[in-house]
Amino acid sequence: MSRGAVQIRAAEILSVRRVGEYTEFTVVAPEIAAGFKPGHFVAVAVGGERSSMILRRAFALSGAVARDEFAGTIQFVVAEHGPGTRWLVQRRTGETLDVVGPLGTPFPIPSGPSRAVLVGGGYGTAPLIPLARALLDNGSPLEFIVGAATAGRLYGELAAKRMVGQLTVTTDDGSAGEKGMVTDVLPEAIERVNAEVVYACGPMAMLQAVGAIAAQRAIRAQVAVEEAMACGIGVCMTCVLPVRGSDGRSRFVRSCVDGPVFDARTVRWSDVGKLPRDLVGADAMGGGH
Amino acid sequence: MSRGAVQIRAAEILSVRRVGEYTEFTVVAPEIAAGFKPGHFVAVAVGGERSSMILRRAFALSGAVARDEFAGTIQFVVAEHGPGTRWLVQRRTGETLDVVGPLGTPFPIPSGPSRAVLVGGGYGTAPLIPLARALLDNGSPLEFIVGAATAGRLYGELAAKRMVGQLTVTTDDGSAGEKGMVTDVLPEAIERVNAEVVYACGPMAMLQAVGAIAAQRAIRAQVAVEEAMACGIGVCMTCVLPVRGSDGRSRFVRSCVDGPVFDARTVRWSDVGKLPRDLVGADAMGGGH
Amino acid sequence: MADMTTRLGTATLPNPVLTASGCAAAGRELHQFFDVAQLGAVVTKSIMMAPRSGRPTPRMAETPSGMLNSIGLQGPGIDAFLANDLAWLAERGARVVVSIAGTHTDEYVALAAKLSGHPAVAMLEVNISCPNVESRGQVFACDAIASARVIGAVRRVADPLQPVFAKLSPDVTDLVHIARACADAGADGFSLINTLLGIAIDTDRLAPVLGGITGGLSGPAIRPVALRCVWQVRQALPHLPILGMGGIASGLDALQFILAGASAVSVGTAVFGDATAPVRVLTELEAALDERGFASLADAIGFAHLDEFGRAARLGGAA
Amino acid sequence: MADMTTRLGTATLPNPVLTASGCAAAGRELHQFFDVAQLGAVVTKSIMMAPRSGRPTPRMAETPSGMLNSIGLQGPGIDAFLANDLAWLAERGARVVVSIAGTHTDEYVALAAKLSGHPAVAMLEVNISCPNVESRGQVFACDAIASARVIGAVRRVADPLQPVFAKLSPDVTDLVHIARACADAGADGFSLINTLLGIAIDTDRLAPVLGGITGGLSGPAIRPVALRCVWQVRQALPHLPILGMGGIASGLDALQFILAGASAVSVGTAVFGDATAPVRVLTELEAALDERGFASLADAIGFAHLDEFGRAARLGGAA
Ligand SMILES: Cc1cc2nc3c(=O)[nH]c(=O)nc-3n(C[C@H](O)[C@H](O)[C@H](O)COP(=O)(O)OP(=O)(O)OC[C@H]3O[C@@H](n4cnc5c(N)ncnc54)[C@H](O)[C@@H]3O)c2cc1C
Ligand SMILES: Cc1cc2nc3c(=O)[nH]c(=O)nc-3n(C[C@H](O)[C@H](O)[C@H](O)COP(=O)(O)OP(=O)(O)OC[C@H]3O[C@@H](n4cnc5c(N)ncnc54)[C@H](O)[C@@H]3O)c2cc1C
Ligand SMILES: Cc1cc2nc3c(=O)[nH]c(=O)nc-3n(C[C@H](O)[C@H](O)[C@H](O)COP(=O)(O)O)c2cc1C
Ligand SMILES: Cc1cc2nc3c(=O)[nH]c(=O)nc-3n(C[C@H](O)[C@H](O)[C@H](O)COP(=O)(O)O)c2cc1C
Ligand code: FES
Ligand code: FES
Repeated sequence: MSRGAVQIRAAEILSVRRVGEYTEFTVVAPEIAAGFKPGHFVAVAVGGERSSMILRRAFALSGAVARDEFAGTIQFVVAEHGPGTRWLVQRRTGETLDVVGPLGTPFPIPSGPSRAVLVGGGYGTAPLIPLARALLDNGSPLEFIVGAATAGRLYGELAAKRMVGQLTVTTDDGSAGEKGMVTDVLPEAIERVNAEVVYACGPMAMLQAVGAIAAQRAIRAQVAVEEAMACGIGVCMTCVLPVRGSDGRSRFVRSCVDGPVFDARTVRWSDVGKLPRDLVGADAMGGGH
Repeated sequence: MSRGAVQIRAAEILSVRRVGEYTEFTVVAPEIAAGFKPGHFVAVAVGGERSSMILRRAFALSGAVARDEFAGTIQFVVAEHGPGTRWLVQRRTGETLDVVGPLGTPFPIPSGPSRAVLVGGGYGTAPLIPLARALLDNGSPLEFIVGAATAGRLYGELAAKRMVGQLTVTTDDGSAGEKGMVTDVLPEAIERVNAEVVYACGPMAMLQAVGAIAAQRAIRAQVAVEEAMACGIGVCMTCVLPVRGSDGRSRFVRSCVDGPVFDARTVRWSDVGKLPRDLVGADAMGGGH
Repeated sequence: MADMTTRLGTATLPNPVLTASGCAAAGRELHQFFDVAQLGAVVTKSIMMAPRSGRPTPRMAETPSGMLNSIGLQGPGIDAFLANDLAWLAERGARVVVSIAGTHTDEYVALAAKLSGHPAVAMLEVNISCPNVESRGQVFACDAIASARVIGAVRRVADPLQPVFAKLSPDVTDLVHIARACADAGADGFSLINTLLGIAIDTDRLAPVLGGITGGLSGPAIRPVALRCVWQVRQALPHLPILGMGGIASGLDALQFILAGASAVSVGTAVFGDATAPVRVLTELEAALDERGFASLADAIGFAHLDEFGRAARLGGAA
Repeated sequence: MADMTTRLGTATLPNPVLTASGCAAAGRELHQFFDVAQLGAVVTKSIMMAPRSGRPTPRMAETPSGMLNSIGLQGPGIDAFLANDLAWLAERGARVVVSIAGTHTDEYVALAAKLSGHPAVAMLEVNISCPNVESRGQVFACDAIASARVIGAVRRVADPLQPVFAKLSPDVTDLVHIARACADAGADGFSLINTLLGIAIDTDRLAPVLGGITGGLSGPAIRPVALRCVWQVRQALPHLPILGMGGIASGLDALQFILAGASAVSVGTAVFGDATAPVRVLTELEAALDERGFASLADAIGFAHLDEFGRAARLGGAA
């Protein structure tokens, strides 16, 4: 039996805080905190006992404090979306959650300093906060771009500002920071810091655009994607993306274990939701489920 | 549109109190309280939003205070049984419940004084408390018998004692009152008060035995039964009992609207759970659902 | 506000939300919660010629997001139904879909004849999920020939102003085959779906929960199966209207059925948890259509089958 | 403590709780939560001869107490499976039920041949819920003749020490008829049930949620249907063992299947919500049998079918 993720059936909620349109949870989960690396996510059961919602919901960890065996905590941020997240944002301090984690493959962090731009869209900024901390600890010069549709959907600007001097905020409607999209300001940020790598998390379209900008400049982009997941632990094959492998051939790859962080160049963004004919095993398709 | 039962989607819980092994709820429900008569029950939704438990749970009302349009309250008592009642007993003051009521046909109450024995088994005593009050208001001399398997499952002895001098308590295990069953002491109680009628609520076997004792003495027994109910409002036909009609013929009769209170003589106790051949329409059976 | 009128064959209903057979009796009990004439129609409990006792109890078991029932078509018989239930509904101005059931073809025919000419009867729903005594108890709806025979016979004697809908069972290998046979026999449309056959075992009594052993599964649990049935029949027979049902509890649930191809919906089991569910579903459905820019319910029917061009054409009038 | 040993044909398993095909991959990922050798067996994702990409996303939709999946049998092909997955399971000392799938009879046969003689393979589960390319894509499991042909052919080439179980689809008119045909063709038992065909419509995109349009419904929602299938097949073919599945999430759920006639159970979708579900179900089932006075699992199998005399005889040894 190998140890990786753990399930904590009754993880106490230490605090629930409204942050703009989001709800930020701090939960006691020492075993999860102990294994945490930036980019990891957790899977949270929703709806309580006998809920009709049988699947967990995934949330990127925005932080973890691995104090000791009893007091380690994790943090994540929830945007109300459907019934599962609606249930979650109604939880209160002192109640418990059933949480599994840490899950997924985290962001690759170079062992030495590396000039980087971090790009977060909406709650996608969440996993970039602990990532920024780790990169700074490495002595990496950073630029941070935080964007959202509107001011209330920004996350982590303050934390980002506190850590990194070079913060750019954008909103689609101009209600905070510069009016526009994160990708409008990304090229300049890359130049300012002379970046070797871009890290990004946010909507798929944003990740694709970030990947394209990085590719133009021949630098890497490590992006954390979001695909609907049934199991979150690699057993069901629901969460796949078409990804080019090191052998040059593309396959449907599980974003819950082989991701959620991918090198943007390897993801075949335009084929997401399609069945490209050159995918390994596409020739064998014809039906069956 | 005729008015009968009402649905209160967010009835505030005014108090939750442990009473022995039971949990007693007082809930703000002015429209239900206004229509309340002893023997009425309510149907309570369980499990919260998106619960997999789609049916309501039925509880006899143990009281109602019809103060005014805003403050009327109802009371009922919950024994933890399965997942629905487990969810209920975990509710706290200030939370809300979705309640429909008043439902069912209440106990018939004579317009003048009438000598009566009340027999409650377990939480079956609950609806007899307000019934006793109504009968006393009529000037009726009463005997009250309260029984249960064990002391912790007695309900309402104190309230009963306060109202009626003549209270007999029995438990199967002798942990409180007399050791034995309510039916052991019923004949004497009937004689003591020279009863014209017996009112009872409790397990089916108890009701059948009470009915038999009353029948031997040629007095009436009005008993409140408990059958599994899907709708509680008379539309689904799940809650039926074989009952003899005034025309002498027996039919499956809905206990949620035509009951839960029945004249014990009319219920064909030994045929509950069977399909007696002489039932109206039994000849037409052969299948279909 | 979207035009909610819908057509089920020759019947035009002011809105597409109905009750489901067996889940609303004959409307009287629901009338304490809302005016039943507000609905598209009241679908009454399947009625047979003679009074029927129904099955022994227990008659229900709650299951995850669903329930099993084994009522066994308890009912008063057609004459009492006409005198009491239908008369009451007619007085209230409610439109009525009468569900009829039988154990042989002649019983269905006799029922249709009795209902002919009754002005409150907007439509007949033929519940063929009944054991056919002429075929060793095989359920009509599981056999294309038996289904077609009943539907054809009913269509011939029924009032020409009363559309005849075949209510099909999902418990078949090839639903479209059965639907086609009914269509060829003259069905004016389909009610989809009846319950799925299920069982629950009581782990205390170590025996089946239900008196009748098996029961019919209904409620949100079966919604994906019901939607699939609607989808398939719409795909195969797009010219015939469908009354969709199976686990509808909200306006968005109803919208799923409309988009999959239903012209109207029945709200069944949801009534047990919320007596006002049919009117609530109607209000929510209306709002959902408005939000999505549909000028009418008709524009939304079967929308999920359209390709990009079809979609653009249909939504052309909308914002 | 009750003796939990169970027999599936010639295979004897230390306990009756298995994973379900497609819900546990090949056990490796679950091994971080519990030792997979603790289970009765690991049932692996259906494998085919060649690598398969599976269907486009979205591949799942949550539904009330269930989910739809349209994975499309994504997999690495039998050779990679043998080299990586089966080897890994064998090293861990896990018993393995290998699920095989094909698009024509020959593919099933070739797979059975490849698996012959492999000591870790306790049993073959033949997933015949696949479209048969030789029969215009009709699913094998929906046709008695096609089902029997596959099962017969597999039984002939398969290792005599590996029982061959036919995994049947509930989406048929007459399950017992299909089961009988498989039995006559040499099936050593049945896996009941595969998913039900369903659809979900996205009310924002106004189109089907799933990339594959239809998907398979699983989870607690289908449990009553699964229990009915187990009940019917047990009733008709009491001498053949059944591996029961469909919505099992607790020991009492599993007990329902055992009482209805299953000799073992697979825990599928429940794993997605709780990775430790299979071992938890096992612990709970053991406790439930003890509480009810069963000296062995075997005594409980099919118990709910017994009449009073049969019950007394079976429980004779108990308190
Ligand atoms: C790796 C990962 C990290 C994520 N991090 C965050 C985060 O930090 N903060 C946050 O607010 N949200 C995050 N999400 C999205 C979050 O999981 C969904 O918003 C949530 O599952 C929606 O559940 P619901 O019941 O409210 O909505 P519904 O739409 O009703 O959900 C129905 C089903 O679809 C799935 N689903 C729906 N939307 C999404 C989605 N966008 N991504 C994945 N599954 C979805 C649900 O899990 C559920 O099974 C993340 C998703 C993934 C995969
Ligand atoms: C008219 C009436 C009055 C009642 N009054 C009271 C009361 O005052 N206090 C109290 O504690 N209980 C009362 N009950 C019983 C109570 O309704 C059940 O205990 C409760 O429904 C069990 O739900 P569950 O989810 O905990 O159990 P489960 O057994 O899991 O319930 C599963 C399903 O079976 C039904 N069911 C199970 N047991 C019963 C039962 N005994 N009677 C009816 N339906 C049942 C449930 O409603 C549910 O639909 C009354 C029942 C009726 C019909
Ligand atoms: C208690 C009950 C009784 C039913 N009786 C009938 C009936 O008499 N005739 C019929 O055609 N369908 C009957 N049905 C099936 C429903 O009309 C409907 O087809 C099915 O329940 C699916 O819809 P739902 O999930 O909204 O309930 C009954 C369903 C239930 C739950
Ligand atoms: C995501 C997923 C993938 C599945 N893949 C397979 C498969 O490859 N082969 C198979 O025979 N059954 C497959 N099934 C069906 C399950 O093995 C099982 O029969 C069904 O889901 C019912 O059990 P459950 O409700 O416990 O999941 C799959 C089910 C799910 C949910
Ligand atoms: S979510 Fe199940 S494999 Fe990724
Ligand atoms: S519970 Fe539905 S008719 Fe009584």
